[in-house]
Order: sequence, then structure tokens, then C-alpha cells
Amino acid sequence: MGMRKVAIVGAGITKFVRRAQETGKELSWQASKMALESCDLTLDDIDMVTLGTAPDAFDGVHMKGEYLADGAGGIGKPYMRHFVGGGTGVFSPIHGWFHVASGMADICLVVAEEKMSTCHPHPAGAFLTIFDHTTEQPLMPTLIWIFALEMNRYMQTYGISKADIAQVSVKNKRNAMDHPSAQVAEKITVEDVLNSETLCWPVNRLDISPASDGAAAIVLASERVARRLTDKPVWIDGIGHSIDTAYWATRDLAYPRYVETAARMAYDMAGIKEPDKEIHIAEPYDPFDYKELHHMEGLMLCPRGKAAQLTADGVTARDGNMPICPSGGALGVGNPIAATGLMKIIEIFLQLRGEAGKRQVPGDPRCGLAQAGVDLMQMGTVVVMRS
Amino acid sequence: MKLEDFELGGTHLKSSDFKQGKVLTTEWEPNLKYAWDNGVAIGRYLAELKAGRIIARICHKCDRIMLPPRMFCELCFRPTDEWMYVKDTGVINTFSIAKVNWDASRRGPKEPPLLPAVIEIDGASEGMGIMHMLGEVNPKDLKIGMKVKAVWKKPEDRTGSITDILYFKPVTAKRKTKTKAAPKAGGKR
Amino acid sequence: MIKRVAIVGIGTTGFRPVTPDVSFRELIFEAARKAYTDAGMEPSEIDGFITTAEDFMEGYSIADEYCPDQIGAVLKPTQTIPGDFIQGMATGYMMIMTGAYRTIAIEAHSKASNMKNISELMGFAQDPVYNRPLRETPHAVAGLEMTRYLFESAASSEQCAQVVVKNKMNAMRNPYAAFGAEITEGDVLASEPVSLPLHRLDIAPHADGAVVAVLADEDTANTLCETPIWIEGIGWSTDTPTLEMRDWGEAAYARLSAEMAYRMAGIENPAALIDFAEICDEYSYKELQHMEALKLCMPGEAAYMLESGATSYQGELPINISGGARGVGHLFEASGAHKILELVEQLRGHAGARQIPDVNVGLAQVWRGVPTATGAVAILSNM
Amino acid sequence: MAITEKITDTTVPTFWEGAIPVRYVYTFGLAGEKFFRTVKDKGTFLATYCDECDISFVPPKVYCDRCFKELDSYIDVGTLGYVETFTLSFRNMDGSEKEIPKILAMVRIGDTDGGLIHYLEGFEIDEIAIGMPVKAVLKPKSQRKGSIEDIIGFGPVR
Repeated sequence: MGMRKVAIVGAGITKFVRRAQETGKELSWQASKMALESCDLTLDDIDMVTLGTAPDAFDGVHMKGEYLADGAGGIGKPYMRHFVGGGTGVFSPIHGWFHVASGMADICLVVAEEKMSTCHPHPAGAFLTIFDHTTEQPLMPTLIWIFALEMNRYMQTYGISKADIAQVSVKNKRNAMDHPSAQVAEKITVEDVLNSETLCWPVNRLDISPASDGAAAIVLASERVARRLTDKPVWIDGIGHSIDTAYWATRDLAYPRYVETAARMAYDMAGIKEPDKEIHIAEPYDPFDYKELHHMEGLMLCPRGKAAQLTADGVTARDGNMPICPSGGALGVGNPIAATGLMKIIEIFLQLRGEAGKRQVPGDPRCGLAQAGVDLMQMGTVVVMRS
Repeated sequence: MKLEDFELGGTHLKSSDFKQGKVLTTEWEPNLKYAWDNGVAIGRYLAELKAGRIIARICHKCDRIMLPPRMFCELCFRPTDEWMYVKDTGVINTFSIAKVNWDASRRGPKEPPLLPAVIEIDGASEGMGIMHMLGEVNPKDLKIGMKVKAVWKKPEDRTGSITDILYFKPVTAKRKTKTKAAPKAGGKR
Repeated sequence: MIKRVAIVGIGTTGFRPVTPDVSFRELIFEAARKAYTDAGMEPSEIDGFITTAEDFMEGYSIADEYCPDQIGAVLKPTQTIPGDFIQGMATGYMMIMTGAYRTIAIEAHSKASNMKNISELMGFAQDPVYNRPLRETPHAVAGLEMTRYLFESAASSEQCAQVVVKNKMNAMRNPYAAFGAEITEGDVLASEPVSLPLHRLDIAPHADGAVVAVLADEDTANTLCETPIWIEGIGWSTDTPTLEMRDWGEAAYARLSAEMAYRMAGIENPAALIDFAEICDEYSYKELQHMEALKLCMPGEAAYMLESGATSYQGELPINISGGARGVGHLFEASGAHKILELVEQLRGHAGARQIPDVNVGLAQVWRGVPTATGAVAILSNM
Repeated sequence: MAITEKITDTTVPTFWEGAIPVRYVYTFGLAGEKFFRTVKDKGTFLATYCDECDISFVPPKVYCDRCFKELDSYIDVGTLGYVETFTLSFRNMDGSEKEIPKILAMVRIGDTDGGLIHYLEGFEIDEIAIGMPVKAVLKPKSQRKGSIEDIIGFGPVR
């Protein structure tokens, strides 16, 4: 193949909070500065910068990639924004990988930011306008509808109960208790989830990740530079991205084939034949608890309809055979959309280096995966990483 | 590196900090208004809804009858071939019972839940669903796979909109319900 | 190792002030279908897709959702770059250079006519704390910059008006252009003041249209077509978004982007090597300011060059043969796309009435508009 | 062309009207909060200074955007400045015409590298020159809320 190898060499993150005092620029700077410090680099060492951030409708600035440029370290540098909806944060290292693997940059700073609290009274208001303006918006939909519709179809297709799904929320919120950035870490039970307010059946309040403000950043380097900077580079061995049709109501809602196509691309590149055996640890996107299961199946980490059973059996617990979202995920750490995806990348980075502290999974994991996605249940982004 | 070794940024504010003016803020309500061109396919779709009909578009190459109609086939990437009316009946592919409005405000205790659904329309290719609302049904009786039929606005009230269909109701509603209409969506836009 | 990347197909709808007969999907499909036919490929054979779009221009909170269908990208590696087409092309270039993709399609479009208050939308890009509360016209940022540019360069409003006269005249020869006209310097200066020294006719009116281009690596390009148009250099850059910290005279983003592109293309003397250029003239003075930043002339010399006719249709260094944004229309994210389109047509020798004889190297430069300080440059050749 | 059936009748094309119904409340951030609290309470402007890059920021930033150094000491730079550039604006943000055109200027504050964009008050347009000194005119303290609107504009230095 002869592709240039690309490694993650540093990482930074802010706390994820419901309402941050910092501007989006300041949050971006906090995460980026930490990422540079973590690998003893300065902004001068950075060749190029790429920024991931989701809708302008959250931060409330048209062309917010331009607005955030100074906080992200982009001034006077080649700086570009990418945006693939909920998949943005895991697309960030992919866009960064393009920069470094192409030979255009040796060191690339990758930043992801979201400040959802600016949208008042609730960021949900910005989600009305993700639906088709002519054929759907007149029905006044809310974001939760589309998840509820998909969750119901998923439950019906595979005979899965709300209680089965609630275990994901319980696991992730508990995992998050060990994450310093966590916003909604707590010890809860399946009953707590089932008894929480029903918003759009079958979705209850505790099935959903919160709205959050936060930023995250990583530093990518070419092989030669990475080996000089650290003795523990984490390699990006596979990348995959895929988008399904915008006509979402015409698709099989029980199975995320957009994740499967993205995963197949990443697995091919990484030479992975049996993902369920070769991937030791995974951070699939979990904006809603059933989504973790749905995405595990799309990632082919288990057969269709079987992810809930794995969760019940403890296989996906931090000390299980296949730890899933050991960070605490969007459900526990919080969900500042683009920053969440990059938080997941950072978790795999730390886990593969054995630096995840109290969150460290046992067994010396060497191959991990992070995934994000969604849009109108259509976008998949996957990154496979190895130590 | 360990996250624990760093002092992480991010200063959390409480909602009361805003109300009590402990933090300076500025407000803005952008005036983001649009008039999107409907074009050929959606223009015809809306005109037919006004006439009380649902129209689809056929791709002969893929042998698909597509809804909403489109002038090109996104799979084989060529122009679609023909118009075709489909029925105003269908099957519930999935549904939800929604107690929140579009802006996350909660529906009042006396406001019945909204019943959004994906409905596979009879006559279109298998799986060709559209999002719409359900009505004249007790939410408890809803099931995936249920047959439904469109309830239209009166012809004089139709404007050429997806809302010219008020909602879909079960085809074999056994008992007559007195809740005549589906609930109105709440919250001002 | 991949050595070079080329444009192997391009398609457009042309540009009109309004396009009421087609939806954005139908508009884009036409450009995409033409591009794929031009490249002799089906989208199923293309490895990756890029759309360039900004949410609020489309009227969606997540415009990315609506990108795949009309470019044939369903279940394909696809992404949205909220930036200019040339930035999208830079990403496509990098993707091919990784060796993981052989071909990439890039799409950009404008449905600016569908925005009911585009002035306010442009203002919504300003800093919400320091600038936006003044509720000033977004063109005032350009007005401020124009005053400073004229002060530093000693160019005049009359000379800026000549840019408009030249470009609108050029557009008369471009069948894609929406705003071709034969006007005089006096017409520009007599048009209503917007933010002096800017008059209405100094500002490009917006237009609708779509462009899709297909990129390929060297081997694929050589098998696909006889005249691949090679990307010799590409650069992009951002200066501070903080208006108050800006150097108001110089377009630093254009200089930095050009330096990057020239370095890649191995160009040391751009004024001598570049045969023609399509550069951003969204505001009349911008063409002059950008010429200097791109080192197509010495600082302060752009206006003289214009007056001498060197940048005219028959001059030594024709600039904005297409008519530029003043003649074609301002296309927002698709601004770079119409410039690349012009380069490809000229370098292929397909530019009809406006064909420049014997051209080999063209430069396209774009700016993302007020209040940004972001730009990009691409250098294409047919050799 | 690309689609096989087109609209050929002027009376057929239609459009669908809609909006993005959002509303925002922006915090000023760590530096913005300090800046505007000081404008409100003390009627003066603050800068931050990066000694690595020798750049002073007005409006202040908590970071140097060239080297990323944290900037945590604030300097009072007063309210005097110089016209960097100016424009005579005839329109509002929504595109409507102003009743009376206003002079908008970029004013460099003191000897900093930054400044503020605001109106020039008390001048005729012909009097304005680049480099001319001006001084901020603030609302009376009792009317200040902590916002850019606490500044009425920049007026003559007397």
C-alpha cells in the first residue's frame, strides 16, 4: 500500500458541562493547549489545523468554523473545518489523517468543539430544522421522534425490551464516574431509567445523553515525527466513513448499514477480518442507550439483535471481554456532539497506552475502535487504532 | 499522560447564574427565513396532495416506485421515468408516543400525546415510508404492522402541504372514538 | 506513491439570479450528471465524495444530511466541508495523495435566492459579543477594509469602479454568467452608497448554480482523459477572525494561501509563470488587493496594472475572464467552483468566445467573504 | 437536460416558506466577562499582553492566539485611540436603509495591537482622517449594563 503511517501523540479535553462560561473559542483553546502540552509541542510546531464542530445552530454563529479559528490555533495556518453531523468528532481524526497521510503535514492539530447551551431555551429547538423542510418540518417534529421511531423498530424486530436497553445507560453512567470530564456520571439502576420521565415512548429521559458544552483536541503526527515525540504512539490503522440516503423513512431502521459500510472500509484498511475477536475495546456512539447496541451490531462486533444480551452478560462492562464505552460515553461523560466523538478517540488512545487511570480496562488492549454517526440515522464514521 | 494529571477547562454555570445576572450575557434572535424552490418533484407532490392524492415516481432501471417522488434515482443515478399515483393507505413501520413538543417543552396534562410514525404507503415499493402522524386511535392499541388510512383535510382547506393529510387512522378501528382529531403540535414556531 | 492529482471531469448548471424551476436537489443532480458524463464514469466507480456547504445558507441545522442523494453518494465515503469549493478540493487532493482513494467528486452549489434575508444572515457570522449588537450592514466590514486599502495603496474609488466595468464586460462573453453588462465607471460611482467608499455596484449580487468536479490520481487520470487538468499547487489559510486584531490593509489569508500553493507548484515568480487568474472580486477593491497579496504585482501596483489594460481580456495577465463574482454572481461556497470551472475550460481550450490563446497555467483564488479572513488558492495546468 | 421532465410553464413553479426558529443567549467568556465588567464599573478598557509574541489584545483574550500562552494579567489601556479605518454606512444589518448614515470606524486603542469597532460621534465625514485621535464616549454609569452598547461611540479628543 505504501501509505504513510499516522499516529496520535497527544490529547486534550475540557470538562463537559451543561452551560459553560467560556466562549467556544476559549473551550477550543483549553483543549488544544492541553493536547500540545501533553506531547511537549508548541503551536509553532503545528503545520496544519482541522476543526470539527456540528451545527452552527448550536453555537449561534453563521460559519462558526471561521469564528472558532483563533481558539483552535488556526491563525496564519492552513485551517479547515469538517462537519458530518453527529459523526463529526470521529471524522475529525479522519480529516486529520488525510492531512498527515497525504504528506501535506507532518504534525496536525485536530480540534472538536460544541457549545450547545447558547441555543435557548434548549438546543432541541435547533433540531426541528434537521428534518426535510417541506415534507417533514410542517409536522413539527423533534429530534427525539426519530430516535424513538428507530428504537421501537429495533425493539420490535429483535424482541428486545426497554429494560434490556436501559442497562446500557446504567453501565455508561457508572463508567463515567471515573472520567474527569464527566457531566452526568451517576450510579443508577435499570428501574431508575424505566421510571424516569417518558418523553417519546419508548424513550425515557435517562435513555438520552444530555446537551453539553465542551471541547477536545488531539495531535496527529507522521511516523517519523511520532517516533521522535513519544515511545507510545497510537496508530490510526483504519478509517471509514459512509452516508446513507437522506430519505430516512425509506430505510431499514432496525439495522445501521451506514455503520457497516464505514466499518468494512476501516477494517479492510486495518486488515481486520474478525472484528469481534480482533477489536479489544470499542467506543461506539451512544447518544441514546439503544444506539450503543445498534452501533455494535453495525460494527459487526456481535450478530444482529444480540448486543443487548452481551450487555446483560457483562461482556461489555469495563472488566468484560469486550469493554464498550469504558469512558462512560455520551450517556455518562456528556454529549457536546463533535467533542464527544473526539473524547471517544482520546479514550481509546489512553486505553491503548495503558494511561486510562481508574478507567483502564484489564488485559493490555492493543486494538481499539471509536465510532460516531447519525445525522438522520445515516452517517457512520469509524477509526481503528492500534498501539 | 493521564487526564487526571491535568487541570481541565470548562467552567460550569447554573441556570440561576443567568437568571440572577451573575454572568454577563447578550441575546440574539436571528431572522432566518427561507423560500425554498420546490422544483419539479416536490412541486408536483404538493400539488397532488392538494388534490387529495399521493403521487410517486418510478425508476424503471431499479424497478422502484419512490416516495417522496424524485426526478432522479439516487441509486442508479439517472433520471426517473414516470409518475404514478399510490394509495392513501399503508402500514405502520414504526411509531412513537410523544409527550414533548418540537422545542423540548412538555405537553400539558390535558394535551394528548403526539403520535408520529413511519408509514409504508401501499402501492409504493416495499419499505418506502414517509413520516406522518397517527390519529383516531388509543395509543395503547398501536402496533407495528397495523393498517392505516389517510384522513384528509376538507378540499377547501388544503393548501398543497404534507399537512393536507391530517393524520393516518387505523383502517379497522372497531369502536368509534370520540377523540376526533389527532392532537395539534404544540409550541409556537 | 501518488505523484499528481488531476481534474478529469467537471459539470455545471451555469449561474442565474434565480432558479425557481428546480429544487436544490434537481439543480445539483444536473451538475453531477454532467460531471460524471464528462469524466466518463458513473458515481458507483468514484471512491469518495465531498460537498461544500454551510448550514444557514441551505436553511438546515445539519445540511450535511442532504448531501448524498443528488451526487450519487449513497452509502459511499462522503463528507461535508463547510468551506469554499477550493477547500473541498484541497481535502479531495489530500485524500487521493494518501493512496486510499483513486477518485473523488466535489460538489458546490448556491441557492442564495432561497434565503429571504441574506444581509442579516451574513451579519450573523459576526462576533456575537463585540460586533453583532451594532446591527451594522455586513458590507460595512468591507467598507472599512476598502478605506484602509485605498489609503495604503493609493488606489482610488474610480480605479475600483474600473474593475467592475472590466469584469461585467468580460461576463458578456461568458454564457454561464448572470450579470454581464456594458457599464461605465460613472455608473458604478453613481450607484447608491452602501458603506462608503462602497457603492451598490461595487458589491457582487448573488446567483444560484451548481458545479461538480471529479479528481483522479495520475494513472487513473491518464487512462480516463486526454487532457487531465493537473493540480500543481493548492493552499488554504485563515487569518484572525477577530476584526479588531486585523491588519486592515493586507489580505494576509490570500498571501499565505498563495505562498503555500506556489511552494507546492515550485513557482518562484508567479507574475511571469501564471498565464491568467480568476481571483475573488466579491467587492471591487478585492480584485486589486488580492492581486497584490498573490504577488501578481508589487504592492500598490494593482491599480496601475488594471489601468494599463494588462489584466484585461487581451492583456498579458487576464484576470477574471469569466466575469468574476461581479459578472457571474456571488456564489458563496461555490465561489471557488466557478473559478475552477473557468480554469478547466480555458486550459482545455473549451472557453469559446472568451478563450485565451496558448494558456498553460491558471490560478484560482477565493475568499470566504465578510467577516472572515479565510481564503484558498489553486494552481492548475494542462501540462 | 439531466432530468427528463422540466417545468416549462411560468405559472407552475412553487416554493415552500420556512424558518430556523432559534434564539440565543451568549456568555461573554472568561476574558469578555472581565472586559465588560470593567467597562461597566470603571469606564475603561482592558487588554491582555503576550510577552512571548509582543502582542497586546483588545478585546482581551485569555490566550495568545499566536503561541497559545495563557494570558492572565489584564492591563488598563484607557479609552483613547486612533482611527485605523472608517466607513460611512447607509444600511442596517437587515439591509434596510438608515435614516441617517453613520460613521463606523475601527479604532486602535492606545498603543495596543487591538481596538474596537464602533461609531464616530460628533464629526462630519470630511473631518475624519486615518490616524486621527479619538476618545470613547460611554453611557452614564447608571445606564451601563456590561455590553458593547455601553459605548456610545468615539468622539473628538479635546
